[in-house]
Amino acid sequence: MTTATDQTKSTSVLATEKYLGMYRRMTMIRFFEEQVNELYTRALMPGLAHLYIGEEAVAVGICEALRNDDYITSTHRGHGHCLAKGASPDRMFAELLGKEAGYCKGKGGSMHIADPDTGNLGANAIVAGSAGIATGAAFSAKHAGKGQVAVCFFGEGALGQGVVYEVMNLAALWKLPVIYVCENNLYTEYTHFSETLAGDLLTRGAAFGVPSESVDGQDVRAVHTVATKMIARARAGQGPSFLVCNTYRYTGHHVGDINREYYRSKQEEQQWKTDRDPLKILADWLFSYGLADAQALDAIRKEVGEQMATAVNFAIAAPYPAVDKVAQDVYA
Amino acid sequence: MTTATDQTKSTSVLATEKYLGMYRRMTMIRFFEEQVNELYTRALMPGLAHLYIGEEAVAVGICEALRNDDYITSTHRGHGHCLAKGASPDRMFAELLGKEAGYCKGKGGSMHIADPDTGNLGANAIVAGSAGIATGAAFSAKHAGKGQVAVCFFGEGALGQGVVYEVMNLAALWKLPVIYVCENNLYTEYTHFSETLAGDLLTRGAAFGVPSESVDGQDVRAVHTVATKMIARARAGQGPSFLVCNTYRYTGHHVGDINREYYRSKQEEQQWKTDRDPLKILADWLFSYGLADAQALDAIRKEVGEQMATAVNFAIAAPYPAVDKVAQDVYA
Amino acid sequence: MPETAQRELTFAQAVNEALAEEMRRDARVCILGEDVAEAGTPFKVLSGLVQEFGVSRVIDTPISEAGFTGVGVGAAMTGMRPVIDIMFGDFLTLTMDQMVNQAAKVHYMSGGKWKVPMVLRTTLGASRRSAAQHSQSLHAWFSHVPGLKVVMPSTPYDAKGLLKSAIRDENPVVFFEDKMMYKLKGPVPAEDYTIPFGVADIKREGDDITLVATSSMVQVALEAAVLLESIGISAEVIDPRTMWPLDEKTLIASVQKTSRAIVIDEGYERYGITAEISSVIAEGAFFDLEAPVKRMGAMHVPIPFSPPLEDATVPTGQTLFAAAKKLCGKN
Amino acid sequence: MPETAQRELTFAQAVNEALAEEMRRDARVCILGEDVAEAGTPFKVLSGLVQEFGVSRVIDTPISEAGFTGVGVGAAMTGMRPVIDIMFGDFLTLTMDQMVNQAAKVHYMSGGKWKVPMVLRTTLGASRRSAAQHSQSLHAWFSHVPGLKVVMPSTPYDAKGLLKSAIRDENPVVFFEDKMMYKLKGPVPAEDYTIPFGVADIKREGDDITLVATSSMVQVALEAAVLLESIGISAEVIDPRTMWPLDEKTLIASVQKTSRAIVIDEGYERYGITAEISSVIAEGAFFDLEAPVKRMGAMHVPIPFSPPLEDATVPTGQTLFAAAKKLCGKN
Ligand SMILES: Cc1ncc(C[n+]2csc(CCOP(=O)(O)OP(=O)(O)O)c2C)c(N)n1
Ligand SMILES: Cc1ncc(C[n+]2csc(CCOP(=O)(O)OP(=O)(O)O)c2C)c(N)n1
Ligand SMILES: [Mg+2]
Ligand SMILES: [Mg+2]
Repeated sequence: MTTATDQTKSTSVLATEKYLGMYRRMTMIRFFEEQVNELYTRALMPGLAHLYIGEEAVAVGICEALRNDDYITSTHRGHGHCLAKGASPDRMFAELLGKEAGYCKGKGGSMHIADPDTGNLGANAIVAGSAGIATGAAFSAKHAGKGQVAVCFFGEGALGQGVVYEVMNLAALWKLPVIYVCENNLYTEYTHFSETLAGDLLTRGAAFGVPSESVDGQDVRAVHTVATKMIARARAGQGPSFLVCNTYRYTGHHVGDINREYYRSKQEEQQWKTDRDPLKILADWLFSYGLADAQALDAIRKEVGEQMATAVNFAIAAPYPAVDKVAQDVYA
Repeated sequence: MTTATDQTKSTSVLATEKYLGMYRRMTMIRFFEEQVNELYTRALMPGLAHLYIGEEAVAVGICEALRNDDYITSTHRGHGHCLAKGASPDRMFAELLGKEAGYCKGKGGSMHIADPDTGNLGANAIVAGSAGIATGAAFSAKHAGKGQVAVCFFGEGALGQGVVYEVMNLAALWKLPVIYVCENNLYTEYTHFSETLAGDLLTRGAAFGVPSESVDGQDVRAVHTVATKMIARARAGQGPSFLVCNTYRYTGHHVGDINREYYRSKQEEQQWKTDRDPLKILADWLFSYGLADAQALDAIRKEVGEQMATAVNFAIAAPYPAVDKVAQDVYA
Repeated sequence: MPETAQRELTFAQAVNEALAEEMRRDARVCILGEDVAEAGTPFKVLSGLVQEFGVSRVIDTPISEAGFTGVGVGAAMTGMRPVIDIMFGDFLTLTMDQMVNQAAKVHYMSGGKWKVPMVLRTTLGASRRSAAQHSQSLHAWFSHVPGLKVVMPSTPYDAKGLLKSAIRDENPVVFFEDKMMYKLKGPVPAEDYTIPFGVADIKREGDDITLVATSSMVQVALEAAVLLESIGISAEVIDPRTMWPLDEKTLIASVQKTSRAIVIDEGYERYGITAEISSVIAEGAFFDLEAPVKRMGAMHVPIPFSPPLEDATVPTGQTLFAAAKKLCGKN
Repeated sequence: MPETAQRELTFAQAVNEALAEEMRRDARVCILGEDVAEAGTPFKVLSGLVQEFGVSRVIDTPISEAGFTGVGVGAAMTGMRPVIDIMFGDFLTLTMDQMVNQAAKVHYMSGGKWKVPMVLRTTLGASRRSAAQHSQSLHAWFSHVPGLKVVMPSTPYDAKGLLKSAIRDENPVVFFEDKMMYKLKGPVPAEDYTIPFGVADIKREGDDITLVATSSMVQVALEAAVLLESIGISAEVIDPRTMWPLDEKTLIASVQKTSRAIVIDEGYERYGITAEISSVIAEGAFFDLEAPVKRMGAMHVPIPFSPPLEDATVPTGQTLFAAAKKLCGKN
């Protein structure tokens, strides 16, 4: 497991701002998801949603190392990736509620948020469904020659899908600038990953010629460090990488997955929340080196909380698309 | 690379008979394929065929270690596997000519020969198309508890297909008695494998929890030794294996692939034929230990040659199926 | 349906019971799929089966639809009778090679020597706010492929009887369950019964118009029939129950009687199930038809997420009622 | 077709020329597929392209149909215009998730924000003695899916003009070439031209019966038309050219004139292309039809290898002639 080099000594104001930015972004994701759960509980949201709470450090650690014109692809559990890449919460909430003001005019919903302005090629409701798309974006990036990279986020469950290996092989052969990020949160729906994945996950990249590493996915600094290295490699034309981030989802597979004890214990959940919380880990580090105090972080949380409340209200008040919009956008 | 242990000292009459049997079987395959090419050249065969010449030691070395009730699945280049597992040449030729007397009543042809009597689940014209079937047969074998195993033959080109990794993962998780045999003959159609496969092929088994080895596929004794070990493991409930056999096809991708110099040199072809011929390697070994003389092998070749001539004539003379058979066998 | 059938089950319970009974009867029957064991699938349709039959027969798989469907094909060829669970019908895209190039063709290509007695159970249907990749009804693809049988139950009674037939069939059978019907209740006998394939069921008799409906559209058609009755139109509702084999005779005979027909299905209308069935009727009842056969299927758009948009894409009792009224010349 | 078109090319050459011209015109166009570069595909359709455009634009892939089709989708979204080569149409089974759940839906699901301007070129057609896994014609599946366009050229002229339109289209287009037509010759202008989608072509005018034919079945229909002429039946042959968008108007207008129709296609007849087209005609020309619309497609069996059996599975000029004769009441 890679550990971030301790850069305390050389920490500049710039770096502090960067880490506070990460703290803010992780907070945004956390609060956004809490609102989503609230919308579900209040029966204001159509369908279901898969929350990213507990995994914030992965999306943020990686996306903070990306340029705006870099690409990402995401999953059914995609809100965190979208926010980390720069999407704005109001239009995301609107999309979740199926409103015209949403990122996809309400046509996509929670599992299909996409946004060309932030290089977000789209969440995807097919497990491993975006592996080809991300690799294709890297193919274009290589042809365009502007140093863009693509990040393909997926859960460890996607390692069950053969297409992942097909595209890793292609990316390695063609030295495409793509980083495959496996978020190993231990469960694929209601089954522990050890029951569905044989062998050592990390070797699954190397076997296809893709350099691989794993990292503590709860430590945003560690994630950021290794991501920065892999992204630099990709930009330099040195090809793809595979990164396994060890993490955990605090809540259910989706908002309706309340009784989880048949597949994992409350104690396990509690342990992650207490000992391995990504917000707390970053906060503690900031405190311990005197880079921020409780007040500063409280201020961030307050601000983000207000932002979320405004965003939710915007979405609730927004109108649905007119029914005659249904047949638009089928063909370009 | 595994090399067969030299067992000369303990070579019994039994072992000699075994090796002569392998020599006979490899000769059958060689002569069968030469006849196929002849049928094509004489415009007696409908469609095309993919010859196994040069690769005989793989099918024979492995199938000699199998029981009759063990299963195999095969490929577009399947004649060698069928013969090695015990199919009879006359009905195979009949199938290649689309005759009623063929193994599949003429409905399958060269790429679909199947035979329950010898545990042959079928050749397959989809690259990697039989990976699932072989794994499923191993699943049944495990449930039946009679110690059967399944062997899945495929070319290295099949390593491009994700489904291979999906089923390897399943086989490893469930400890299924299946051996994945990759015949690396260096080319997938008209492209060298180094242009289409990244990384080290052998690690592609291990990455999915499947113990892996490679072997000189031109040395039937070496193939047989490692296959015997893997099959024993499988029978003992210890799960799957992955075996890469390094080999070469002497002729074209199919019988019509005559001008090959744009993808490989005549010199390369000649070198394999001269230095790495599986029949010659076995013959030399038999001679060097005095286990057989030239006369004995000549006798085998003569006998097999006559058998093939008879078989071909049978097939040529056999009638086509009546046209009204076309709608039979769609449903059981 | 036998008169004795007093007991009511949900559609999900009927499926569950069929599986349990067949697994008791035949040790070769096993289930493979994602989260089928402890979780009993996200729809809870398989709850309790792993408790009775254990993890060697109710088997959680990785997310490898192609892989475990392929394992099903091989297992079926060699003595098992696997029931493959594909959670959402949208994921069938991943199984097409195994189902179409392998399962459907093995028997024929081997000259009748190998058989593939497997069942692939999956779901269809929109209107759950699940968006374009979790709402498709792709049964038309399979119905197009020789070597496969395609089953679409519309009631708990049919679900149990047809699923038992599917498991006992010697061929690969694709079995579609509408997610929206899992909670639908209906009478289901406790005793063992099967429903043969290729026999359409007249769900309601009528004289003025034939509504041919599949899966949950049968419920929609029955709803429309009630509305039609109120304006004096007597609708016959026919459920083909199996797309292949298809009971052409019953469909044609009904339209010969009524002289008008609407075919209604939840798959995309274009190049879908409704095209085949309407062609069969238009040809078979050509001289009896007083109006063109009308088709109603899903709108030719990916299913949208937004509730008002999604609701506009699938036929409803109201839209069917309106179409039938018009076809009968009552404007 | 312009009068000036004197030059003759084979169907394969027309495809090749369309690709070469578009690659010259637009640097974003690239080709991905198995053995497309030096080998120029097993059918030699792409010969010479890698020499002109290099291995960075004519790219040999591993045998990973799902993988490289997926790469095509992503590349199309981000600025390239990939042309994906799937050697045999039978292998489309492996691309269904990429084409149907991704390519077809990206534009809609993103609310019109992302586009997927890609072409998937593939083959169809039996009678090459290639057996069940190398002979299928699976275009009906794609025609069923909103978001995709489906093109089926029947002449070298159409192949060039339609392929250029496909490459310039902003949507995913599936382009089917019949393997048996690659050597067919016909006039092809050297200059740049495109053929719009959704415009059927009347390949031969006639008054007594309409033969709607796709891909190589157009040649079969033209053959039958000659035979029919010899017994005094004047057949109109119409080629829809694109399955989606479908030029319903031209089809219906023709049958309104002739009052009889046969729809002929090489895919499986059941739940196939012929069902949709015959439904469209049966509805649109309902009051003009003097006989039911007849359908002819591949027999409902996996394509057999044995030559006499294989030949029995697909429509021919002779069988179409016989069917048309009968439909016109000349027995
Ligand atoms: C092809 C496919 N198969 C199954 C599903 C149903 N499904 C949705 S999420 C999920 C589990 C995914 O697990 P993982 O990849 O680990 O992601 P996580 O939910 O843990 O973030 C499954 C099986 C799907 N959406 N797509
Ligand atoms: C899914 C699929 N894609 C492509 C093909 C066409 N094809 C037939 S054989 C072949 C090459 C196979 O190479 P390999 O697996 O190395 O076997 P070999 O021919 O060398 O024995 C290809 C691409 C196919 N039959 N199936
Ligand atoms: Mg997970
Ligand atoms: Mg090879």
